Amino acid sequence: MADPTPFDDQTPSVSDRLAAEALIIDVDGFEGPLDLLLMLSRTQKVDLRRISVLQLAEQYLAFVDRAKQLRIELAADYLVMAAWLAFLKSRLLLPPDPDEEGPSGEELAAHLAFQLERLEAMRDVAARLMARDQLGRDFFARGLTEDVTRIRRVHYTATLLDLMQAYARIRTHDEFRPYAFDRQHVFTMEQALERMRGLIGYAGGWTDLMGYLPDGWAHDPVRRRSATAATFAASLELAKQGQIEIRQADTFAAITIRRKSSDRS
Amino acid sequence: MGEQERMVEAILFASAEPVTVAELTDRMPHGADPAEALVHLRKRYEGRGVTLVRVGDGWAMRTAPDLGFLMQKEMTETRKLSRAAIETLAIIAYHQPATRAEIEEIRGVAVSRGTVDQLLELEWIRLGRRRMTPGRPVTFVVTERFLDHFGLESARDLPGLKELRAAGLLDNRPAPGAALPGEDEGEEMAGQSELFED
Amino acid sequence: MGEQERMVEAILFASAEPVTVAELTDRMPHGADPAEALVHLRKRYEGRGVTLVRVGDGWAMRTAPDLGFLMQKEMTETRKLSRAAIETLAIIAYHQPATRAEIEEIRGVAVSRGTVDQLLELEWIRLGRRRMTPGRPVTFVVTERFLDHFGLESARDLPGLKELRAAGLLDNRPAPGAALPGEDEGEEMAGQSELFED
Repeated sequence: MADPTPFDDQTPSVSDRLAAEALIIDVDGFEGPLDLLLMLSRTQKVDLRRISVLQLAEQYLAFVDRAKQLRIELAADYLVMAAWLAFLKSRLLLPPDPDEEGPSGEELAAHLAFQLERLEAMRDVAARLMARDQLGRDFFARGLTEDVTRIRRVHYTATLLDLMQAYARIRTHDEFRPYAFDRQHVFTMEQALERMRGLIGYAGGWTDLMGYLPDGWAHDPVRRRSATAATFAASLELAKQGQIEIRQADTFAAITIRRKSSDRS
Repeated sequence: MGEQERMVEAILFASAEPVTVAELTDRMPHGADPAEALVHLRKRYEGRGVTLVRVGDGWAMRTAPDLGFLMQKEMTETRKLSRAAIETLAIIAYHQPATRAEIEEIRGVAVSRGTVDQLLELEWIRLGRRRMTPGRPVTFVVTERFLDHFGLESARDLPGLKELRAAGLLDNRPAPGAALPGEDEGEEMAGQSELFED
Repeated sequence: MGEQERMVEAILFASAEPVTVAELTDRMPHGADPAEALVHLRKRYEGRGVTLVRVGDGWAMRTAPDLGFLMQKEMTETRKLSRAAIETLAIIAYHQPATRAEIEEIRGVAVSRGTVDQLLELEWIRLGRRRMTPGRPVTFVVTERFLDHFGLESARDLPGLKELRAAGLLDNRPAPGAALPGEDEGEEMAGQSELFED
């Protein structure tokens, strides 16, 4: 910052230079390139709608140049904006190329002016909003609030139908359902377990599993199948619980079980 | 309304605690006379939804005592009776007087204390006479309130098994090949209890 | 003073938060018409130390703003909002529902997570519906608490809203060339943020 090297073609006055440096030192204070552009635009002292975007682009590019000279690192988005403004500048200066697609320089410039105007408008209303009377600062809510006590009352209901369905459910000893399938020839594993638990104590050595089928279930094939499956499943369950041992000498041979001796359990 | 009265009103409104006259004098502009303003304010709030009251050394605004009911919010929640409760209730209704052991036997599971308590609280059941059996267990019977709630004249009006079936509520598996048409009801019932109660 | 007016007065007086007409109806005896009582009450409190204000769907009692100087004691220290937070808040209020991309486009700089979090924490903004554009971005809207804090009846009463709208400054004007006709909004936004973010 020692040499008063001119950065533009004309030598700046001392005050200009101080202003420029102040600007640069302030760079952290800017909320991005658009904010910086808005600040620069103020020096034009015109309505943002009539602003010279070309002039603004030059100001911005000069700012970036100065920052480089002063070896101030600018965040990448400031550089992206500089590149874009350089592009815009060329579009604004060169006569439009009829073959080129995309928006014209004027359209881009108009949009930038719109963005600046909108940002300024938002700044302005934000300030007006904050200047309003605020709760807890200018006006106040009730200091001593009275809470509403909530009294909760639970009202239980049941209809006669509920009652009758419940009773029907119990009488059928099963979940009441409109549809039920026939379980008359089904011997459940629970039933088998119950039966075996009672009997296993009395059986001394290895006994054929088929001997545990309940009375009246051994002849009818349908009943026999169900009872066999249930009894077998129950024996596995008992074996798993460590109460019995199971043995089968050969494939399709009779399955025999015996109580597991207590000293080993 | 005087400026001072407005000030007192605002301070008392915003303050969490009663405010003394000295404090008011402190907070208000020099030369104010809060005592006088308080007199006016008190009169102004007479008979209103909010009143100006003296609390100890201070003054405070309070909602009118007769409007206290507005500060309560009653919430009624309607809940269905639990399955355990409705089943227990059904058993008592159909078998009354019923002991707890009987209920448990019919349901096949233990009856929790909470379930019985809930029914007692609802006043749908009450204690009946003790059963003259060993241990002299208490029995439960249904109440007037129960009959009222379910629109029954007496517990005898409860539909029987036959009617439950007719209503489709006891839709019990006409087991293929099992129940032959013309089989008499009594036997059928017996068959059922064998099958489903164990 | 009518009984209903007293009730409304008491309820509003007791609450620090705005109370809606629906809530008033709920709490008052059956058949009450709080809307009418509110009209009378509002008139009654005109020019007083405490006033009845409308906040969104609710009604609240608040001290008159010109008496704020008396309330040193009740003043709540509010965290100073950063410039970014204030601007973000204003953009959401004036453009709501606003997506993060829209906020960033207007400010020309990325919105930090902390800024949005701070506003959410203050309960001045909340999430609105998702925008039905690719990526279904969340939107932000201002809350009733925001209205209450800034003494606004509704978001329509924001200062300068009409002028901004008339000047076309609240239009969602796409960057030229960024969006070809038929291209959808999501891509358009992406095009714009490319400009100012990297």
